[in-house]
Amino acid sequence: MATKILDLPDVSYVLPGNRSCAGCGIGIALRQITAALEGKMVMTVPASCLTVLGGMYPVSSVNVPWVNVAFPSTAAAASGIAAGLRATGRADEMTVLAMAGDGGTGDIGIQALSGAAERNEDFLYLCYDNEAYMNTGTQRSGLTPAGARTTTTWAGKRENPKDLPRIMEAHGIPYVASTSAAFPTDVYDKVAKARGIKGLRYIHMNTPCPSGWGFDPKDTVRLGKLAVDAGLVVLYEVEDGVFRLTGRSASLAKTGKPRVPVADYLATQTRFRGMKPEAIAEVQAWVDGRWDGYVARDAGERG
Amino acid sequence: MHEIRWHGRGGQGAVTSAKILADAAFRSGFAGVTSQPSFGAERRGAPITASTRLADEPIRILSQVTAPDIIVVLDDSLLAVANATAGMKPGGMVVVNTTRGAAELGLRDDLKVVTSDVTGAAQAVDLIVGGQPMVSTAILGAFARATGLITMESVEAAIRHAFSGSAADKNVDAAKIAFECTRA
Amino acid sequence: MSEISMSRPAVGEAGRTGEWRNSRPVVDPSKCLAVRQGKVTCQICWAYCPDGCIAQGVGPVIDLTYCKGCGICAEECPAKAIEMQPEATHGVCAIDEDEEVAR
Amino acid sequence: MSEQVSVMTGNEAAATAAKLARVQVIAAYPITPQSPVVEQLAAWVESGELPAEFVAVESEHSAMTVCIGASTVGARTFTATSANGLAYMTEQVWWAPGARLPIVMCIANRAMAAPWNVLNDQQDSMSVRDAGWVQLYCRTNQEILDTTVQAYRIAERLHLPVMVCYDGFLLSHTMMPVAVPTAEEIDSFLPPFTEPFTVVDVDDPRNIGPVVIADPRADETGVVRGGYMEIRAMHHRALLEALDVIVETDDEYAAAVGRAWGGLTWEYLLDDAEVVLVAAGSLGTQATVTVEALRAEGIKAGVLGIRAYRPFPVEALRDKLAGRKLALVFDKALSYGYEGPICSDLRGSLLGVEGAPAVFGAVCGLGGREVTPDHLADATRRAIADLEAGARTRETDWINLHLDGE
Repeated sequence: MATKILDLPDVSYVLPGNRSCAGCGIGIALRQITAALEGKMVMTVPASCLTVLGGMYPVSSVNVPWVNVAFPSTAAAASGIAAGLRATGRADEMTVLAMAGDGGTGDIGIQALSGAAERNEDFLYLCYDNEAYMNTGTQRSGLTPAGARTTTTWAGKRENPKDLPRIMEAHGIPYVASTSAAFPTDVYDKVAKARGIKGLRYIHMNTPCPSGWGFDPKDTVRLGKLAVDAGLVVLYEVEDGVFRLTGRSASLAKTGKPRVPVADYLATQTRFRGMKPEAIAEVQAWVDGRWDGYVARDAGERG
Repeated sequence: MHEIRWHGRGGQGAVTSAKILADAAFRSGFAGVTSQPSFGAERRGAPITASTRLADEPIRILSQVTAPDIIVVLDDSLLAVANATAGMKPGGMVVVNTTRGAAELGLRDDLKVVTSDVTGAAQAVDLIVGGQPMVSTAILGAFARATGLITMESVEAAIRHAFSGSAADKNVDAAKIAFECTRA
Repeated sequence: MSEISMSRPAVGEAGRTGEWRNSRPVVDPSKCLAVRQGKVTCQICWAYCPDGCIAQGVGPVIDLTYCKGCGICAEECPAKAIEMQPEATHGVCAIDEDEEVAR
Repeated sequence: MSEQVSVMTGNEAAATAAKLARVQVIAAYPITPQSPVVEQLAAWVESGELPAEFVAVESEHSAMTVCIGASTVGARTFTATSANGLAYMTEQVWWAPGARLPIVMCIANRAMAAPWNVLNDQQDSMSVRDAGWVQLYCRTNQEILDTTVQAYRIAERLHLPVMVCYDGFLLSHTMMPVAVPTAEEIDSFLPPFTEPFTVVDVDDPRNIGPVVIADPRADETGVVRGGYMEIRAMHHRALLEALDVIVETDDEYAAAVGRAWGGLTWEYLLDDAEVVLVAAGSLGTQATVTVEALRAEGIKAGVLGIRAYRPFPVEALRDKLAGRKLALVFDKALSYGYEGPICSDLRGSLLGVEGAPAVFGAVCGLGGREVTPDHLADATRRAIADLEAGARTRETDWINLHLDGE
């Protein structure tokens, strides 16, 4: 059973008055990630927006153990922490959570992550995908969507983003999931489930960013949901190789309700301003193809 | 040498203001201009500062301005929050974006306080980004009026150098309104 | 002096972030579902607050010391019980016209 | 039980030391000439002879990162690398000491590419001398074993990582007799690591290694904590403290095991020497042969070996070199565009010292270029001739260099 908002535990490990931007999607999700792990965790965090949220020495904004690590090294650091906890007999005390952005995961961090996944290291990796290097001022990453203007793609990025959850799935790890910070209950459920699994668990989380995407901070949740309704972001999980759509994406598929046109989503953010109709049509076709694949896979593997 | 310190919030564009001021001042005849942010990972809304120096000869100091002749405050709440007037030289000038009058701000008696509703000026021309009125260029109108150090022509030229098309027009219009709304 | 950088948790690491706000959330209890039903229900504003500034309860209690004024609570409230009100009113030359013009 | 003497390579000596130190987490990535170290450790972990976590990472960057992660939660860690592997992990080579983690890493010294060359010089570890590690250079396989064990004691007392450097192939792959201390001897010398600076505890959550601003800043109780520069000053202070701790550790090891290695420096026929050959690692061992030959010619020559390169033993070197005529420094590395690193450091430390010798530099052995005691003797004779011709400074002498193909 999916958790409902009223069922979410009334605990808080993320402290108010932290350094994140107003309306930051990470904050919404991090509250539920830490809650799902009941604070019995140690995070590894590379240089990123999350580092800033975590606070500047000597004050921390988060009430859980947290280890800052170098940009490319999140998954290797988590491997080391997991090994160190086993070696010192403390592995049962806490879940190791590696948490990095899209650049830290899919670009500079992918080598360490792939290595850790191949070794099936025992930790949970959560990628908060805000679709560019936001902490350094919105430069493109390998996960920036086509059409998005960044400070290194002034005319809009030409390429589609790499499909990181699929790359992770190809490693044969026990759990891969896709979620969105706009669905805190979905985040909570997936982290709670992953917590009970041994080996490398990977959760990919779409995370709207008001300043980098160019929208009013009040719209973080609305746009996160719109991305799911448009099929740009798909909520699913792959458990021991078996795929299933979850939450809003599952209902979308089940009801066959028409998806929100991609153009409507793109129109909400200044980063897509000036995108040509042909470019939008290309993105729509790309989304349609992917969506059909997800729906077919869901129907096929659900059995 | 005129030492100017900016007080803004992440996302308000204090660093942009400082840059454009340097350009405008150069265009107004200052041979030495520097503008620099205070470096750090500051977020939208968090207090930040920037430093600008204007002189008739090249500037050789790159440290942050700690004893300003002028402070420019992009948001009157920063007067209290950021202790904006700290270190100001006696008789210095405060240029502040506020809807309040100078007397209401409760600043040191020796300071010359000049106010302008720069946010109102930005809103008047719909200069809003991400839901936030952009006061970074408009405040230069108030600065020009208050200090007389730079001309509005040079402000307009510097804005048009930094922005293009309708964005430049809006920014110039906002600066002009802020110029008109400046009070001492 | 500490040998390494290692922080302890505390509220308000970035200061009183409520001062970052342009507009503040104002609750109309008569519209709030929880208030109207007299029990802890809905809690959508609590769940979506990125800063954990809203306490659970019969009607939201918002910590304005730290609320950054993002407005997500107002946007997501199904009963439209929260309204974002500007912290200051602005207009073209909103200041008293009788004041001395600079220079 | 007493020590058993086995004939083994330098790499085996390093692996044996890691086992004796009861390392808990080993991160391994292959590179010549270091690979046999982690191969041996893998075999011991596999057989159960060494109860440790063995993490076969996908890169050297991750090897150091695994050590960083494991050390942060209090585990005793080990890794080893060479040349490009060390360069690839450089970001983390800086991280480990900045985070004050007592990691021990063996370096089988090898030339840096390009061009590719797997043979010995000391350019790799010399290039990271400024990162804030303790760097110790070994001259025999026995010293590799003993120094690697000592390294844990030094590291854990000071909360600093230690690099144990030994010459690739010349030691790493060369068999020599090595006395292996008993587990009891080492256990009495090296207690378990129980007091890391880092706290990872769900009941006392800390944020480790966050951004530190330039200036001091108050904590949640109002106590002002240092900024970046204060934290770095503490780090520097710990390295200077290592000057004493390295010596004390060598003494304690002698008490427990019966062998010492001179602490910061070592010497041979130095007492009355007028000409002092200075070198680090196995080159110093070869220089001892050279000075014997030179003394037969009537030249009063001796050897001063650098065991600790970082921290740089300034006082010890001043004491031992004041009053000599010439210090000739043989470097197996180069700061391109200047001179050998040990030569520069030594000259700097002697500046203004009364009775300081002239300091001449020589570069040798790059990329495995043969360097024999005869080469060192020839170079010494040239240096003496230059000195007698009145030179007080001189360009770096390149030994056994054949630019014209002769």
